[in-house]
Amino acid sequence: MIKFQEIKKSFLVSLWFMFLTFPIMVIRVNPIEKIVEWRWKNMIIVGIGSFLLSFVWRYMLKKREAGEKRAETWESGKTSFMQRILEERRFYIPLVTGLTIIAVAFPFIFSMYQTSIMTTALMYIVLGLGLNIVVGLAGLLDLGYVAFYAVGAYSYALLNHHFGLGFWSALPIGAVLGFIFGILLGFPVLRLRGDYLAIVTLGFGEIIRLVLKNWNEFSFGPSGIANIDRPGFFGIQFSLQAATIYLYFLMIGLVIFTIIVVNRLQNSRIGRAWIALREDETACQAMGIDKTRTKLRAFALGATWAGMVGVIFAAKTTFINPASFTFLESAMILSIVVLGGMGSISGVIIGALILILLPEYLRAFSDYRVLIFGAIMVIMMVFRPQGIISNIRRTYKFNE
Amino acid sequence: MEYFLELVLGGLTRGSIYALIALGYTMVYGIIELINFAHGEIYMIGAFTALIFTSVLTLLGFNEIAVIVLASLLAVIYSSAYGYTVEKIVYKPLRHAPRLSPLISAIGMSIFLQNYVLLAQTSDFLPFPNLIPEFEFIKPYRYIISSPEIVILITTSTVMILLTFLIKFTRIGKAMRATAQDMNMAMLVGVNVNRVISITFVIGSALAALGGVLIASHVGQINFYIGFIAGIKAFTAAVLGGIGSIPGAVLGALILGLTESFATGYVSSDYEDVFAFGLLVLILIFRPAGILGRVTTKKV
Amino acid sequence: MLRLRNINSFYGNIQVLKNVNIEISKGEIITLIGANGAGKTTTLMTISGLVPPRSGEITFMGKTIHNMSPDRIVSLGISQVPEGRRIFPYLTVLENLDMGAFLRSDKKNIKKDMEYIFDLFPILDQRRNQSGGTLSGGEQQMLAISRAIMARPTLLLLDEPSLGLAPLILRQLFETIKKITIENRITVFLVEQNANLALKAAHRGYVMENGCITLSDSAENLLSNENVRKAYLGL
Amino acid sequence: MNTILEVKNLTMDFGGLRALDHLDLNVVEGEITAIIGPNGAGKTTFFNCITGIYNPNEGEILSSPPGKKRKKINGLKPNHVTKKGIARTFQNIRLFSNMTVLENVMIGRHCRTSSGIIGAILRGRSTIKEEKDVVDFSYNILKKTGISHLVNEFAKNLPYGAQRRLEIARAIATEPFLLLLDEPAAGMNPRETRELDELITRLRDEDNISILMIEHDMKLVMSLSDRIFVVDYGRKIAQGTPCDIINNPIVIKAYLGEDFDA
Repeated sequence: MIKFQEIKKSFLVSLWFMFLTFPIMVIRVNPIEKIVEWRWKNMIIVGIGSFLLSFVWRYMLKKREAGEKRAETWESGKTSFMQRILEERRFYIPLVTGLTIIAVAFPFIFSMYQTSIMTTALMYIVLGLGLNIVVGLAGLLDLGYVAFYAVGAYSYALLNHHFGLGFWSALPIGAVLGFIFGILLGFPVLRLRGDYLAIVTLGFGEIIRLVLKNWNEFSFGPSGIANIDRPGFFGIQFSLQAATIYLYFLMIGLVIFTIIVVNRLQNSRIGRAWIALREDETACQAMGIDKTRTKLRAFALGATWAGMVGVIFAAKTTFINPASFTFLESAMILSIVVLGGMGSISGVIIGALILILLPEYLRAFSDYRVLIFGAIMVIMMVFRPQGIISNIRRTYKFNE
Repeated sequence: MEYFLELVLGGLTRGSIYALIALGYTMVYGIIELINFAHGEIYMIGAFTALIFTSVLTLLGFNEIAVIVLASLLAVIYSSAYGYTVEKIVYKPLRHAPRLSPLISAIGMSIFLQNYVLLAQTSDFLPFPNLIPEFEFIKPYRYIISSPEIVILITTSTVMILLTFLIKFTRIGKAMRATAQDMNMAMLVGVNVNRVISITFVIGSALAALGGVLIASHVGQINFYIGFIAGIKAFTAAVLGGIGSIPGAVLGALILGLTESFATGYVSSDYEDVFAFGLLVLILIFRPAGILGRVTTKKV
Repeated sequence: MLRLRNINSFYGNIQVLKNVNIEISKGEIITLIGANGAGKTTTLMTISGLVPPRSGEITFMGKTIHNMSPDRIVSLGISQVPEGRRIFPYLTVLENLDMGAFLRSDKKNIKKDMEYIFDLFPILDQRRNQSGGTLSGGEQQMLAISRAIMARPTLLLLDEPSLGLAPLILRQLFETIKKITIENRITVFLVEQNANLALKAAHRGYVMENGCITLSDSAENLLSNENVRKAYLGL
Repeated sequence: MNTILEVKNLTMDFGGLRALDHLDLNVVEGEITAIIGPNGAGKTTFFNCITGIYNPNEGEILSSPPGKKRKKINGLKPNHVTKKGIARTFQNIRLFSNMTVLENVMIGRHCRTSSGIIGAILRGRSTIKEEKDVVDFSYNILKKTGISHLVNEFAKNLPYGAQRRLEIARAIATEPFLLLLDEPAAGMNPRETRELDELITRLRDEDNISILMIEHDMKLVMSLSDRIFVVDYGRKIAQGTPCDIINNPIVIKAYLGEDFDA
């Protein structure tokens, strides 16, 4: 039974939002032709929508509160359904085999267009996993991640343009440059507190983009660089179709490589130090961990992966310009990590697939894509900060 | 010399608008120690609301002065309402969460609001009517200063004085200062801290809206993205002056305004934003406490 | 007047108060003594609503207060002088006192109360426009107590007023506290580590160990009780 | 009798407040030294100065690990102090709450191991061996501290007493010659305190770790310590064996307030 009180509350919320959205949602003006358009329909939609949503919101808040209480009093021995699937070999092995078959067959079953989209999704998986090292494991909120992506992309584009350097030589160079930029940018700023770090990295990201946009002699300005070579294979150049498939498999390879690396790092001395640093810096230092050095490693490593994917991005689109490297791109990668679950590999993969593929297939959605990214960040933080799949800690067995 | 004067006045104008927005950051930070990432968007919504109501009211046949006053008033009311709502959705449920959480959710809110305006309105730049009439007495000096600049300078300084008065002498002002210094103790003397936080968001948003109206009519065009850049610049100003300090925010904003004015005037206008971002990065690295900020020893 | 019944309070996962029962009648000075970390401060924070209890019941003058917000509880007449004084460091002495009277609107009486306080502590009068952070420890403690008095409480919660004060100042301070509370008919709940001082000032006392009340008796009896001494020095 | 830690003339100011006032203190190898004193006397500040969290305004802190040269350690960063063999616990428990018990202890091994990013990615033989050693070493410490049955629990889900033990376990994983304990018995019940007493004695006798602790539980202090320093208002007001301290009227006054016996 929904109480009268609840209905009244929701009604008030609904009234409030109708008032709040009135100028932006209902009125649209065209100052040049002096036309005003009234869209009263929107007000009704907002009214009904917020009325219903306020019930959901309150219900979820209540559930969250109850959950907090329970976690405090009970031993939290329970793991979620998703975690159990991922932990138990019985489920795990068929799942991996199935995924492998689908991944291999994909480009031969679906069209080039689909394959190309999937490749993009795979790129975001790698970007997400890279950012996950920085944000998820080390707890450093990096809002300028896209800067390193740009470094990778431009280094291939410029090397290719000026010196005709091939994809495979540029890939390690992009990675190294990403790493170097990570160190250079990270060194001065990693002493800063969380929110300052976020803003400074955001500032750095914008500076790099603005420099690329304005420094015509170096980067060809806003018009960007075109006709970048697609990746070849020992000097063989592919047709467009073959190249798409080639790139797809290349990305599959990179995804697997990244998963292995991140997984190994997570369960290593360094990975543990990152997580500990996220939990409590002072205690970490008292344990003999060098704060700055450890953070710098995470930051630079994340940048390395962004640099690598940047090279691939340039090779895939064959055209780049500064407009591809805005703050929104960073925000999108961040929302992948947040949605999937900070620190969780499988979470990030699922997060990337949802956020990149869904808007592609649900065309009606695609306008609302960025809006939804924003909403996801808010909703996840308020109701499920650990993401879809929370990070699982490894357990050890000992025989006495 | 005249060019120099022009740059100084231009810088002060710019700076005083940044100050209006920076105050919101600094006040919110002073109380909940968090950066309100969505603050720039509140300012943008203020500018849009003003634009929308200006057009509507003009069409309805109101005279010029009435349009200016009403549109500004509505912008302030709506921005305050948005600020209030943002706090309730993004910050209040996360009062006891780890710091990263409200940070991310506020970034999310900022992206959401940008796209909300983009989708409900337009992605194009809209021409913003010049609300401020040309004054006669200014005509001889118009190569140095324009009447909008005068209006902006007078409005912002009046607002600053009012705000100082509010913070210094009123009941709510004292409650705000007490909450900023020691939230738990403020509760123990009977301050309703939740209300103080809401009011802080409302006041900050109102100031941002005013800034939005002034700068939009000064620059002459707006779009959904203006909040992002303005937000970062105002934040730079707040940090430059020492975040949490109200006179610091004003000082920082004026310095930033002048820096930008001189940098674009004497160096190059292509890199206008780079100067601001560069300044931000430099302060945070070398003096994160800012000019008037208090350096505190952390307790272990 | 105030009654805590089976109070259980937590900080995060850790239970700090275990089935605490305390009763205070009007006009009494009650003290709660115990070693560091026993849960004394948490008891006060639970009463003031900053650490709401997980279970149990608190009533004040017949009203249930354990689910009220801190500002409501203050408005009912419970003021606290927290541990470490917690003066607003950048507010002046006058403003600090003003904050104490935050919920009152009777300007005339506020003025009168301020004069009363300046009579009691002339040093605060001298420093009225100085910011709170620049006062000495003793002066801060006077200010903290005065600030709490400005709310015209019926129940005053005092948390370790002796902390970091030199013995001479301490003795004067306790004399003044006694004077204020008698003159204004304020009931006092005093939490102290300095057992000797506290028990001498109080009518009754409770002894707390590990979040439990282990003893409660009249102050004289506790003062001569061997167990109290043991609880402190482990002799 | 080798002195392994010498503190001379240590002074620390916060704004106008003097938290430590020309404090002198020595720790002798193989001993359990206790610092007692009323709340707010500056004891934790003292620990923070030794471990590099604060940089003292005046004075010197010299550490001389057994068999090694004497060195000045004030002004070093906290992680370097730990690396030099001085580990600590915190008064308000600071565990890595979302990591398991074993992982918490493994973090303590960080400064005694060396594998880096490349090692972790390649996972060569030496890395695998190091990792295995870390796990075994950490597990043994858990056994020693009596919490090995909780090995895979999240630190945040541990009962209070176990959390205090885990703090100690994590600290001794860094292989210190001197362990600083900040109120190890706070919030423990009598049984847990007794067990703690045994543990601390064992650490000294079996592992040759000298101990400097701040504690309020007098029973524990009196039964454990070889030497006690009494601090009040940031100054040392007395020092000596437990016997000396018990009979020192200054101490009784500082603790219970004036004229307890009156």
